[in-house]
Amino acid sequence: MSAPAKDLVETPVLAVEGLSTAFRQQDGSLRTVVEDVSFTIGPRRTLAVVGESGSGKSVTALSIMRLLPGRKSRIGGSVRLNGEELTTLPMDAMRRIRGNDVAMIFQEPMTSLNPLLTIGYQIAEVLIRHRGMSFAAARAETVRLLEKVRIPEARSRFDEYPHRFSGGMRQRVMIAMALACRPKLLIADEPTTALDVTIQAQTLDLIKSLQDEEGMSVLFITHDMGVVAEVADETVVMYQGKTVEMGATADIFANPRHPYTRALLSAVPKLGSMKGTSAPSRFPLIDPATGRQRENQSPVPADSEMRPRAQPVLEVKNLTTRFPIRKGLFGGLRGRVHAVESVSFSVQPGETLSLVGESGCGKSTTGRSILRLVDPTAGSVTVDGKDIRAMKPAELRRARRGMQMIFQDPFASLDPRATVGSAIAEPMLTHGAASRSGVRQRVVELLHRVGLSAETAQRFPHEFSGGQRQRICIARALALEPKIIIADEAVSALDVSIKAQIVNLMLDLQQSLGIAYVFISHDMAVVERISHRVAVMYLGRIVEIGPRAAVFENPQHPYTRKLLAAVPAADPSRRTMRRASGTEADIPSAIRPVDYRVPELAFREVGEGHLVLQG
Amino acid sequence: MIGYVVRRVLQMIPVLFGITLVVFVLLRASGDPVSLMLGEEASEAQIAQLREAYGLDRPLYEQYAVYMGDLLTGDFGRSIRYNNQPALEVVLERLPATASLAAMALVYAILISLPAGIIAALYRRRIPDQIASFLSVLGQAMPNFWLGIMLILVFAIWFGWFPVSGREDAYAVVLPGLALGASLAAVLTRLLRSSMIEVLSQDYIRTARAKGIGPTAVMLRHAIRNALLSYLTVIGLEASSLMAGAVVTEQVFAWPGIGLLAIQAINSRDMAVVQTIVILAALIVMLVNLLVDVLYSLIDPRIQHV
Amino acid sequence: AAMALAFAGPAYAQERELVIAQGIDTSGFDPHAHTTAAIEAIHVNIFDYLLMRDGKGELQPALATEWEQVSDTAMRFRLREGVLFHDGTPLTAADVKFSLERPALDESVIQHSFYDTIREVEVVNDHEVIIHTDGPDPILLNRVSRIGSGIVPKAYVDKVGWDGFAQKPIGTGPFRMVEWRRDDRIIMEAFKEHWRGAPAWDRLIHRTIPEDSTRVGELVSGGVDIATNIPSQDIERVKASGIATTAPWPSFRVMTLFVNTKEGSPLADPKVREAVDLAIDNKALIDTVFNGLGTPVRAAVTPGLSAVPMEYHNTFLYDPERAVALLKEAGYGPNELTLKLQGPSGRYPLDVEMLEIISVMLNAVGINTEIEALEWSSYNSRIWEPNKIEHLALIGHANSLQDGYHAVQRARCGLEFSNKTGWCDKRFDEVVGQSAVTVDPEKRSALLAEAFKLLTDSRSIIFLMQLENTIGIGKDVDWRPSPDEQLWMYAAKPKG
Amino acid sequence: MSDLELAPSAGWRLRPFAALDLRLSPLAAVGIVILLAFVAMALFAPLLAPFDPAIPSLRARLAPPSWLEGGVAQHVLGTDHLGRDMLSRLIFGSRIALLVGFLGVAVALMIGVCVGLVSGYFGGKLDAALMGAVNTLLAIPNTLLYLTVLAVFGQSLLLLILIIGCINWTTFARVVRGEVLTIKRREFIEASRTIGQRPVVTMFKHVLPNVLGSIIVIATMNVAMLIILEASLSFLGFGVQPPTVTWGRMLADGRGYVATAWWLAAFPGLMITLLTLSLIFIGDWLRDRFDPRSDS
Ligand SMILES: Nc1ncnc2c1ncn2[C@@H]1O[C@H](COP(=O)(O)OP(=O)(O)OP(=O)(O)O)[C@@H](O)[C@H]1O
Ligand SMILES: Nc1ncnc2c1ncn2[C@@H]1O[C@H](COP(=O)(O)OP(=O)(O)OP(=O)(O)O)[C@@H](O)[C@H]1O
Ligand SMILES: [Mg+2]
Ligand SMILES: [Mg+2]
Repeated sequence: MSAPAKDLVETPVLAVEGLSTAFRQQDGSLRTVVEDVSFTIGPRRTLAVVGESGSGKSVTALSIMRLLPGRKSRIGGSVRLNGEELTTLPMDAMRRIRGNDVAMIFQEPMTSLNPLLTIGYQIAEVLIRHRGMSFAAARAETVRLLEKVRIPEARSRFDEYPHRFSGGMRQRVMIAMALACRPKLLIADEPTTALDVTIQAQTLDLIKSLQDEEGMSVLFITHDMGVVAEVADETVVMYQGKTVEMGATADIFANPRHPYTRALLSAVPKLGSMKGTSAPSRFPLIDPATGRQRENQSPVPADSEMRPRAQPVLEVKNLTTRFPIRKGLFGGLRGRVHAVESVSFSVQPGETLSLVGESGCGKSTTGRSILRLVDPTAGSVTVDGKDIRAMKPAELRRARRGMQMIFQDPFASLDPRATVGSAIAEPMLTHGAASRSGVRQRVVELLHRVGLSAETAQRFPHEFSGGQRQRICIARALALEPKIIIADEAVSALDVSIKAQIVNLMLDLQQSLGIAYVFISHDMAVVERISHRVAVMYLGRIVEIGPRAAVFENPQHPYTRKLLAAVPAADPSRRTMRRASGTEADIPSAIRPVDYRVPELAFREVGEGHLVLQG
Repeated sequence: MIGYVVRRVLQMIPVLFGITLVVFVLLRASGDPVSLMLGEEASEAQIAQLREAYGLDRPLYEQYAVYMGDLLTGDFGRSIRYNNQPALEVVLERLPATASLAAMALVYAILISLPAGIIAALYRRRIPDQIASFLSVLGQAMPNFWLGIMLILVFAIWFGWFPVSGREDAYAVVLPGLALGASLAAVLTRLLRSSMIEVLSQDYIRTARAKGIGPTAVMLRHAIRNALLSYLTVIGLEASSLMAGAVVTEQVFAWPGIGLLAIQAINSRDMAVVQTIVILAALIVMLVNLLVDVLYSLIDPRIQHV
Repeated sequence: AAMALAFAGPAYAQERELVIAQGIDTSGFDPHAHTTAAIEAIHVNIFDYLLMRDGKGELQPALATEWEQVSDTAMRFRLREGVLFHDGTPLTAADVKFSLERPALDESVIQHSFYDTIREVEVVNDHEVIIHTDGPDPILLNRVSRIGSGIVPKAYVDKVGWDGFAQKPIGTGPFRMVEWRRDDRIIMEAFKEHWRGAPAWDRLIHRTIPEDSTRVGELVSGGVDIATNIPSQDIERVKASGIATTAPWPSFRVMTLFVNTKEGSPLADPKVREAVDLAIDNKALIDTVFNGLGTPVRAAVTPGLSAVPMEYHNTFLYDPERAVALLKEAGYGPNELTLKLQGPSGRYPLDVEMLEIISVMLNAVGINTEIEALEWSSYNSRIWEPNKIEHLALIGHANSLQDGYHAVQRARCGLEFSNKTGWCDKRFDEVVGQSAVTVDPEKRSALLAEAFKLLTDSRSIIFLMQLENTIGIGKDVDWRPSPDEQLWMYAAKPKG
Repeated sequence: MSDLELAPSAGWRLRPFAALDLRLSPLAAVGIVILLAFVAMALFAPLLAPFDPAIPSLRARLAPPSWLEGGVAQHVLGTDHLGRDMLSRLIFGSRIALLVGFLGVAVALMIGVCVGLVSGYFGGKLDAALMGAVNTLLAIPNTLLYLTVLAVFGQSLLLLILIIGCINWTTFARVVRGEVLTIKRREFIEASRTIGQRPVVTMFKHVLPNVLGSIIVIATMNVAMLIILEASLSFLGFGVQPPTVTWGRMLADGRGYVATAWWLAAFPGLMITLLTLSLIFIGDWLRDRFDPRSDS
């Protein structure tokens, strides 16, 4: 889009000057988390605030709205909305502005709506409060708003409760609520982070088209450079509570000045950056302090070309997992969730197969079925030539030595009450893999291997950052020298730069230890980096599987194409005018009636090892 | 929903069965109604005679079988203490007294805990919170018989505002209700305070505030309903302790309810009456819990019982 | 309560109401189906006996106007004429026969053991009966003037059955039962056609208030007119209230320690038993626990009982030094003997406190003690009834026949007391047996005196004290409590 | 934290609470001081008490506290209805209060936690059966259960504690089960399965330490509840055997003296309130410490 023109005549909608926010700590001292932040947003413009987790983005937004706990926080500096100073406004007047002149949407659509009130009421409330409408009038207006944010059958959904809405629809409800009074400024705090790629794309589109219609300004908070490139006219980069760089988005992307900005940009996975290669490749990383490249940047050596067909470490044939849905007086079977349906693939030693697809398409269930964390309904899973499904419990426990799992949430997958050392040692002790002293030795070794020092063994998980924890999880998974690791969204919860580090670590380990990965993710850009082969899942089925280059460069199934198109490109110059936004709100459900007959599946081979589901 | 209710009611049957068995064995093992009835002047021959007359000389399992057989035909047995009156009749005629006492206690508990809990949460760690906390601690630390005696002394004897005991006039329920309700009020206050604090930290409260809704409206329309969910559950759970507390309270206030009957029935090993009370009480407790669950699902659209 | 009715409107303004509060409720109104004095105290207002004790404990004519011994085993009673039941039917000899033969002949009736000497009640004519006994029965008159001898209308009982009668009783007494709310109140109305004349009260209400302090509270706040069992600490308070006053209300109940003298028990040695007796300072016990209310005794003798040696009343033995010496003789040095003191909790006034004080007294002569105070029903079934006293067990006995024979007869071999204590004495059995068939009062008293002495000296039962209750009486009520624990409200009159 | 090159002594053991921030709040400090005072009182009762708590004194029955008119100097807090020294009885009474409270909770805790863990972790039929038992117990009014059970088995202190434990565990079982159901879904439990850990070990090593937080909080509240329960049982004639002194019994015995000798009940009542208060302070503080959300 056009470069930002400094419009000197128009007063900015929002002018933030020298904003500082501090929190009172337990001991009574103040901790400043936002320091001297200044920026302005002109009418109809979008300003993005980026930065990693904890850099003070949300606090900035909440300070503007004065939504921070009054007794615990102190705000300094000035915030002017259309020239009116907000920081000194009486609370009553401030309340008249909130939701009216400035509106806000939050990161977590699942928790931001009151579960006990109807969707309609929660929107209408704003109208009643600020526009003084009668309930009937507010209701009519609300229905209009719901239609505007493309909620199908808006009239009938007025009286529904939030739990019936998917994440994407709830976020649209939040948007409708924010737009109810046609605010001059919309603050969107990571409104798409919690959503799937395709839903994320739809939501971004919606915000943009509404911005055009209503002519409001947007303050957009995100940590995703791809999203920044997509939406923002101007960008503010925050680092440890301070603005380190500010300017037109295109400028910043083209010519980042601050080392942190550069580090941030270098770590952004860009779709299509791997065109023409077939092997996985490490992320180039830049140190935010020095601005220099951190590690030697050789791509993973060519040895990870597809190996000659050895015996696969993992072979999955017609794997099917269904969950019964029971209802009624005697818990009769009312249907089944066909979470995984006839999934077949194999993984070679040292190979990475990625499973991609939207939330709920059965990726995790596939992974869990392979490890028999859930019992599959049908099919076979062979690890190292042994059938997992036929094993007795004790046998299975032994067999689990050969296959490990890394989970999405590094915070949840470590017992908060066990030291890091005992967490890593536990698998070895359980299997008697080493003597007690041998175990200690090995723990230290493993910690070194994932780039942590030996002394961390005595610490507790809460003393580590998310990235460090994921390293610990990887060390634990490595402890039993597994042949295969299933990584379920192993990097999705991490900040961009950390994400890149972990991906690099996984690649290094694969290279040196010859581990095979089943990499589960919905992040296409990361998948592109890490995988040898890719399987795209939709509604419990694999719809396309093949070498990564083939699938990404020559997607055959419409769903694969849609998935790829939805990924925001971290490049403002390629900002696309969006495909016609789909109004279909939900991913079709995998719930089928009891007597559902699964249709025959047929695959078409489009290239070497590149299969596409037909029909 | 109806299916759910039916299922829940059906589930009560084994529980009730278990209760009758436990109570039967315990009571039979612990004492003999005949020697109790006869007192210190009884002769041994006489005890043996009476025991035979009541069928108490038969083996325990046989007695239980007979009892259960009768129970299935709706016969709850006869009270030994009350000259062979039908036990069910003896118990049922007491039900209104205990019900009104419990209802009064509940009313107090709610009237006290609702404002107190909310204010404590709003003024967290400040004076009003501390006062509420202290009072609720006091409420929990004071055995209800003790509170009852104090209430009688102050409000009935010194001030003469209320009758000392009995349930003759309408005001009579005021003091025993308070004595019984105090500890529940204390528990509920503490609970409401903590769930209120939790709710107030939820994202949707921030959303509501971001909409420009004033603090009172946020409180009334957004926070309280959510906080009431756990409040309701606890009321259900406390139904049973309310029944238990009634035993003591009724004793203090000579309140002719089931609690008073229970003590005396246990003390005289009046099997049929104790059994009937326990069955009835358990049934009430379970029905209250069912009611709470149903109410819960009415308030919380996320819960759907099918 | 008389005041409270002023609100009820002019129509009732004249109504005189008397409210009595007791700790327990009746179990029903079947006069043969209980053994409790406090229940009899209620029933006595509804039912009449053939004879009735007056305020001094003397037997006076009631439904029977005259009686005479016909033979050793038969006694003739002449019935009062013109006596009406509450339903208006006149009293006849058939009713008397019916009422007395039930406890006498029906073994499943609770009162049976007090009437099993009666063989038959013969109807001579409408107003005359002869009671035939199995043998000579010196205390037949006692039997027909107490609990189980209330006269009920035969026709009514035949109609409604005993279970029905127990709910809606009919008698010839001065009050008739109107409504019974269990554990709450019994409402009675004056029976104006009562043969003694209409009572002074229009309504008589018996309330059940188990908690002592609440009962006192009702009394001092004017909620009730008469309240039984005023705890000693509240006596001053009641008197100070200006609304009520208190009066001593002696009980026939004598508190005792039953002693296990069976083989294996340290108390099988009479020296040890004597040491225990001498270690207990009965007076101090009464003063400490009961604030001085009560009388030390050395046998089950209380004023008002017939044929008892009163020299055992108001006396006790206390000699701790001798107790120590006796223990030494028996082979026990200080703290070498441990005795278990068992007792009920809540059955008798301050029962646990008694155990505590006795324990301290025994400790003082070098006997270690261990207390086990159980809730009454557990105590009763675990220790008392299966005769499993470990060492010493606290028990209180009333004497509802109000006669010396009843106080000692169960200590005979093979009977209840003996089974518990293990004490069995031929001579004792002999004199008690003789007293049962000796009609001559002099001889009988002599026999019983010997029996008392044997029992007391055996120390198989250590007698502690006669209980003295306190009753609270409102200032507006003119009533002197009788020594037989009855609440005979015909005798009460409104003051002023 | 030693800079280890394989210092084997500094092994990594499971240290359940090391991860906690145990800074005291002022109220918690007060609570702990009171509790410690009570514990000291219980431990050193024979040294602290001026009199034998069982010895009556005929002359000094119902003596008021020494600072009141009619008070006797050596009986600082007065005497009871048998002339026994109140202060000494209160001091000795702390023993039973703490014993009943803490041991009762300990027994309840053991049963409840085991049942809750098993029920929540394994689910299915076992869960249904155990929860059936819990519901049965919960449905019978507590007091009735205590009365019948005590009537059957007698009233010794040990039995009282055991019975209290055996009846009172249901709360723990329910809470633990609920917590386990949540924790079971956390990924570290699944992680423990993927490394081939046996379920029982997982339960005790990973699940239990994580429910301990809420258990401790309920446990502290429960201690107070049990002390009051003991008082109520004494009131109904089912208390602990004399000459053992209990606050509950003192309170129950003192109830008849509200109007004439208030100190008989007021002091034990005060003791119970103080102890409860201290436990609630400590419980609140522990809950704050265990719940990361509570102070953000
Ligand atoms: N209410 C609060 N009290 C104390 N500290 C707070 C509070 N809210 C936020 N902070 C701290 O302020 C800092 C900035 O937090 P903020 O939420 O603004 O980060 P962010 O950039 O939005 O991160 P994320 O991307 O994770 O949302 C963090 O260190 C956080 O711990
Ligand atoms: N235990 C279960 N019982 C019933 N249904 C289940 C269960 N586990 C998963 N499902 C359902 O199976 C389907 C597939 O879920 P799965 O977790 O495998 O999706 P996913 O692709 O991993 O999604 P996400 O990206 O959100 O993790 C979903 O519809 C889910 O609701
Ligand atoms: Mg944020
Ligand atoms: Mg003596």
